[in-house]
Amino acid sequence: MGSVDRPRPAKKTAKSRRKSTSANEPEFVQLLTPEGQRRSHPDYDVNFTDEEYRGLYRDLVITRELDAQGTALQRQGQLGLWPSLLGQEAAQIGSGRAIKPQDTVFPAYRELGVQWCRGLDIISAFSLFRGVDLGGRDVAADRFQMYEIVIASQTLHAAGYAMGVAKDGAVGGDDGEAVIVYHGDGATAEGDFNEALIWAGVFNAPLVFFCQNNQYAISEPNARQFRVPPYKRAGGFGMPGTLVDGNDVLATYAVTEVALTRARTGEGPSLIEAFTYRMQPHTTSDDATRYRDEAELDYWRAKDPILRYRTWLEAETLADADYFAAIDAEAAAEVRELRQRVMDLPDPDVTEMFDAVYADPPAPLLAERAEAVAFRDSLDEGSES
Amino acid sequence: MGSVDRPRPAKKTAKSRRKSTSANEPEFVQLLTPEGQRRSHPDYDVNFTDEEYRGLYRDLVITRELDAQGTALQRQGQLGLWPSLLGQEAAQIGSGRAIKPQDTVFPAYRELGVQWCRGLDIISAFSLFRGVDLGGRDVAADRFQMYEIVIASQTLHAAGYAMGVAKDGAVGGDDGEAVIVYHGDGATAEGDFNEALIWAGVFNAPLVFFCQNNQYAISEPNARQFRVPPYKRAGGFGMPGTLVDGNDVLATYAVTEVALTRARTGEGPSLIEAFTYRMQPHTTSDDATRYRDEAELDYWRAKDPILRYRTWLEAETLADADYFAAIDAEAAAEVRELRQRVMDLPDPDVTEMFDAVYADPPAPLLAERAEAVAFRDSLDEGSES
Amino acid sequence: MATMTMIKALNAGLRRILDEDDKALIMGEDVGRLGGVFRVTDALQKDFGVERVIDTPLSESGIIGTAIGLALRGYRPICEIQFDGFVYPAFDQLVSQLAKIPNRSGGRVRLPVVVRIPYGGGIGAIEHHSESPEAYFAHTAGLKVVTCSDPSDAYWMIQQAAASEDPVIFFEPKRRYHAKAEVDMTEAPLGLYDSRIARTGTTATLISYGPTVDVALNAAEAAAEEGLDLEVVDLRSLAPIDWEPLEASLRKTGRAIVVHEAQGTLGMGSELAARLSERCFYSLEAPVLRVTGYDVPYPASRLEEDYLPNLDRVLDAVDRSLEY
Amino acid sequence: MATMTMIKALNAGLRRILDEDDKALIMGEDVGRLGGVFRVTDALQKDFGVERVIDTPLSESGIIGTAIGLALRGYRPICEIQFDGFVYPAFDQLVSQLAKIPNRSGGRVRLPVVVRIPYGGGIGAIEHHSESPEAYFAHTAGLKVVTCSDPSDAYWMIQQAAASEDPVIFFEPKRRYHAKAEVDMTEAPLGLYDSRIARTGTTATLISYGPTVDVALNAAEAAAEEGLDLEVVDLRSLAPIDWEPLEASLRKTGRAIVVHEAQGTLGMGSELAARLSERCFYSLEAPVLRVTGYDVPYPASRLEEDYLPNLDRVLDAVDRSLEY
Ligand SMILES: Cc1ncc(C[n+]2csc(CCOP(=O)(O)OP(=O)(O)O)c2C)c(N)n1
Ligand SMILES: Cc1ncc(C[n+]2csc(CCOP(=O)(O)OP(=O)(O)O)c2C)c(N)n1
Ligand SMILES: [Mg+2]
Ligand SMILES: [Mg+2]
Repeated sequence: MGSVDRPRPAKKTAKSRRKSTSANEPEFVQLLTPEGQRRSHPDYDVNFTDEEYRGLYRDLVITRELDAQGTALQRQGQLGLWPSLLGQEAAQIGSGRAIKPQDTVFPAYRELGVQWCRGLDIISAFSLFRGVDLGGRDVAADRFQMYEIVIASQTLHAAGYAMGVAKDGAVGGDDGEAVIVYHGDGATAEGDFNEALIWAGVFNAPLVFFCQNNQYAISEPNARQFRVPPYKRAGGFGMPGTLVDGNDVLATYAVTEVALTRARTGEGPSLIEAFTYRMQPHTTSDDATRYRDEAELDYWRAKDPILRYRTWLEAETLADADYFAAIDAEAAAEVRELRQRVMDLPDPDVTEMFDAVYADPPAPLLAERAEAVAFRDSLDEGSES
Repeated sequence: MGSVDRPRPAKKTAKSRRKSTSANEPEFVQLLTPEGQRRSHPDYDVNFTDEEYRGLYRDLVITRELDAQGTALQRQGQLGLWPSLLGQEAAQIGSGRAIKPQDTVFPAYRELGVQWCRGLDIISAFSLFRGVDLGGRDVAADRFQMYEIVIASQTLHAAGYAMGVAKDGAVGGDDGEAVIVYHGDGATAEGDFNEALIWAGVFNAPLVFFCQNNQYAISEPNARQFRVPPYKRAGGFGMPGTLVDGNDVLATYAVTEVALTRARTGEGPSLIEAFTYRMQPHTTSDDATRYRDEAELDYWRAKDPILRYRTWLEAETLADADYFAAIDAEAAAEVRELRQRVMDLPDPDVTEMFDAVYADPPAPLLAERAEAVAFRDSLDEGSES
Repeated sequence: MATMTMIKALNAGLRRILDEDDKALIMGEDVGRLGGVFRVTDALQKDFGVERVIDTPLSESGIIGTAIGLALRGYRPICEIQFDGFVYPAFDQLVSQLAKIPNRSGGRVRLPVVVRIPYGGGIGAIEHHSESPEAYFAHTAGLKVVTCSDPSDAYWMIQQAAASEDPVIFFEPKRRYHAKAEVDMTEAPLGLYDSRIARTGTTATLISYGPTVDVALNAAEAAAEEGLDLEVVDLRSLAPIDWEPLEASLRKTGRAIVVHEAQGTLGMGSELAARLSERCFYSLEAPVLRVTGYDVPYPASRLEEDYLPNLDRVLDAVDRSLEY
Repeated sequence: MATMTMIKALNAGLRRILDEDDKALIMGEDVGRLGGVFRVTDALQKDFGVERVIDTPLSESGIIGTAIGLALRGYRPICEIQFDGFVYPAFDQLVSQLAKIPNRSGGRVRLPVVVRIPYGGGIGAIEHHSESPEAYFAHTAGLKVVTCSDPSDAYWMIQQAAASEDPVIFFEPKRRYHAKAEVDMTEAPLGLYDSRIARTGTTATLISYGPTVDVALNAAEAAAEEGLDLEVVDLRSLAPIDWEPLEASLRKTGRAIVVHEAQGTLGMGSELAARLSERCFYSLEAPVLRVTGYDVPYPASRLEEDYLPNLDRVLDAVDRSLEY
């Protein structure tokens, strides 16, 4: 079986069989090395205020803590499942902060950090994985769609939505609207993803495909999903593809900004592959020890997105110990509040399974609803007596 | 909407928006110009005996005549439908003659010429479109699978079959087996086609994707199916993609030969885009005047695959008037025989709709069969009395 | 009143939808310049432009998936699936997304998407062009499924479907496409989910929809010559089913025969028989019988007459029912 | 005799298949190193190698489509679809290809492909992980559809399915995966398409399959305390249905209640009720009743107890049946 090149300078995998593609693999876009050194790039840069630089750190840390709480709550039986983003914070915060208020986001199911960046209440992620609802929110107001479980299906929704944006004439300037859709490396093997590339290309949709390549689709490594990495696929669908260090919050910001600008100004779709690593198992149900080893985890621990960013902030004296302590305190408070809110989430009423299915519910369904309610009530009576 | 570059030297369409892809479009592989001039190519050539050169002409002419008979038979009410290949003969004969006996072909529904090249009885194409059966043949012995109507679905079957070939250890030398799958330009927009590229790539399957880009999917031009042409998609899936003049029988032979050799020797999949033109409507049910004009047809008439080949044969004195007359006579005989055989095809018996569904037919189905037979018999009795 | 074919009626209905609602879109393979392979969308692109009548890539999952996205953006797409047998590549987007997103959202999102599907056999077509997949969708909670049997219903139901806030799968019986009838273009005679008594009678009830309503009516006429007075109900809506008039009819006649083209096993007839047997238990003089396609893939066209329910098979079932 | 869970039984069955038939393959997402998300294929890749136990791309249409190609090459693939709700992207390859190619070929091609699908609810999962899509497949001519309810059936039926020359959709009730029971590993107790009388009785017949057989048995036990003697039939095969024993049971008891998780409308219960009402018309003392999931998308997990048929709902239906 073929292995896919991982853009690791240190530990490059065996030569792949990709004779047909260009011999010089472009390096990924990186603005901050794992050691916390700033690097420059001919095409990409960021220009933040000190406040904004610090803000990114806050986002990274709070997201990590909220996510860790997801894992903890699941272990304590408060959630049915939790898909951790640990390790992918920079990919999500970097891209998430490049999104403007007028843009619309189509997430997969691991995008807690993006949701956070949008300034939204993240409780919906927890109600979903607690099983009290199916993740419904006011998506129109939020401009952040529902989490999507069926791999790659949201990429077509995003393409259609972006076609609608173009149809509305809402592209064409700096205040134009763009759409960004998040998906995994595994998703790139699905028909829907490739059809979405087709549609976005043919209709010149203002859409950014943001692939978090965390190197696994549950247990399966990249080599099982593709022979050459996703960013290379873009060209064959008529759009630019960019490979970025997904553990570098500055670089992911920079490339996403460029891609979103391209979309909002009417230049069409593009694809970003953020090369990162999922530090936790796929979800709390998964046992990752079956398919990867400690050495690999150690290798990626050394590339931690938060560590490198903090190192750099410290070196630049953009933040001091007090600041870091304040953020930790804020994160702790966020987590405390979240815990409480999750545990307070009320169980749904039996009627909730009937009431949202149709705008105009048919009579037979209303009869079933009445039956279910009567049945529930009869049990309640039974238990009371 | 974006238009897709057509590799027409004369009448290049407006600049496309494909900024991301390389600026220098490779020209398609051409060994014989529309005027019948041989051209050389750095990577591709053919080396036929005179007999073989003449044989290609015979294939081209007979295929065209058999196909024309399909159209005629449909007009006369003898077939329900006919999808003509007129104009695509070179793509089919060139590729078809590159296929070795041990190879396996997965056709779409227009591959009469390929079927002819395999030396198979082509009656199955006519029984299918007459509606007396569903196109069943002894596909294992023929190494030519059934015609497939559901666009792109056969590309996955071919990928799986090719995985099986590799599993059998039947690749690796000049006598290795290869698999070739035929599909249209429209098919490249389907999820299944793209998944087939994934699978072929990941499993290094000995498979050639042969795309006959006849520039239309029914009424829809290329620009509705993709933003950049199919051959460019190959690279993003880790395989070589080649664009060839599909109206040049020598060039299509040459590129197919290389791709099949690559497959049979274990080097993996590749994709060929044969740029051609469908001279007839999509099928006999279609009205092509609704979506294209005479000027376009004229333009393509001048690129006729048989005319140019005959011009060249004459110039090289590889064949003379007697030879051409003999081929015409042979084609006429083939056509006469075909006509007769088509009209003699017996109507199926009612039992045929039941008997092939399962190897082990369940009792309720046997009861339905008995019911249908009894019903048919009762009607027969009724009509007799 | 105007006399027209079902194709013209659908075309007129779609035209009115596009006229009256800026957000309505038509999308599908070949729906633009060609006007669809059946010409149902004839000239609509010319008159409403490429932004409203969209020739799509050959990608059915893409058609439904992007229609969902467009609906999330406030559009009201009317999608065409070219033939019944080509709806399956879109199945995931239909049953996991179109059917479920509104419920997933807790009712905050509505997806007013119509999916038009020419369906059924009897036109001498090749494989995959004569399927009757309605039961797959009627079994799927979150969808509504309707079908027209004449030009008047075609004209009105397509407009009602487009006005629905719920997703509607709209089945068009392609073998009835060219049959002409009168259409009253001033007012809808019935609601989208109402069944219709196509013929009143007392001996037994024939229940059908779409392409076979005509078969049932012909059978009723033939039976009348033998002195049998058959009632014929055109279901029109397959999900939800308009149970009350059906039950009333059965209580009157005591006998029912369901007629449809789709495979018998788990076809619409099974739900009809199951529920009516339950609801009209004491009224039934005979079991609910079914005259349907056999449990085989749709056969080669030269066998389709043997496959399809026809007048003789329906009358035979009526006889069997009366024998109880 | 050995005592084991359904997961272990399936694993043992698959192991035996791989052992005995060189052409048998296992393919699916995460079936290799991980052993499948439920560990049904645990250690099989280690023991049989990557050429026989294949971790596939995340591409369900690809899984079924390439399995068809492999079968055309002489292999006998056993595909895993990771969860019920993820079978829909493969729907076209399942219903238009796997189900139809053998018939298309005039019987010259056989496709011995097994598609394993863990299905049903009751495990507190998120959306798309608790679906019961069996009716879609049972409605599809050309497929066979079976399901096991205990480790013994799991062990034997998976082997019988793999031996079938016809394509088999093999539904595994995931909420019964961990329940242990004895398995006689020497001889298959029943054929693949046989139903089984799980409990004999005379008062009424409960008909069920897969995950709810246990519910029916528990209900029968509870009813026994009230002096009711319920018969319980485990269908095992959903397509074809083993009608004769069912009809015999109904002729004996005169009453039937079908229990399943899937939506009621056009669920298996509708075919069972329709056909049994027809065949046992004079024997039925009450209409065939159905206790099923409601006609809504599978709800959030905290509501699944309200959605799923349970002992109380079954007993309630028994009471209603007896009231006739
Ligand atoms: C259509 C579909 N098939 C299978 C699954 C089961 N599944 C859930 S997540 C997952 C892996 C996804 O991998 P990737 O796209 O890389 O995203 P990641 O989880 O790594 O973020 C699989 C196979 C699914 N949810 N949807
Ligand atoms: C899945 C599917 N969708 C739609 C159709 C209807 N249809 C038949 S041929 C065709 C166009 C195919 O175009 P292309 O792939 O370019 O092949 P060509 O006919 O030009 O050879 C369409 C849309 C189909 N057969 N299958
Ligand atoms: Mg991943
Ligand atoms: Mg074409």
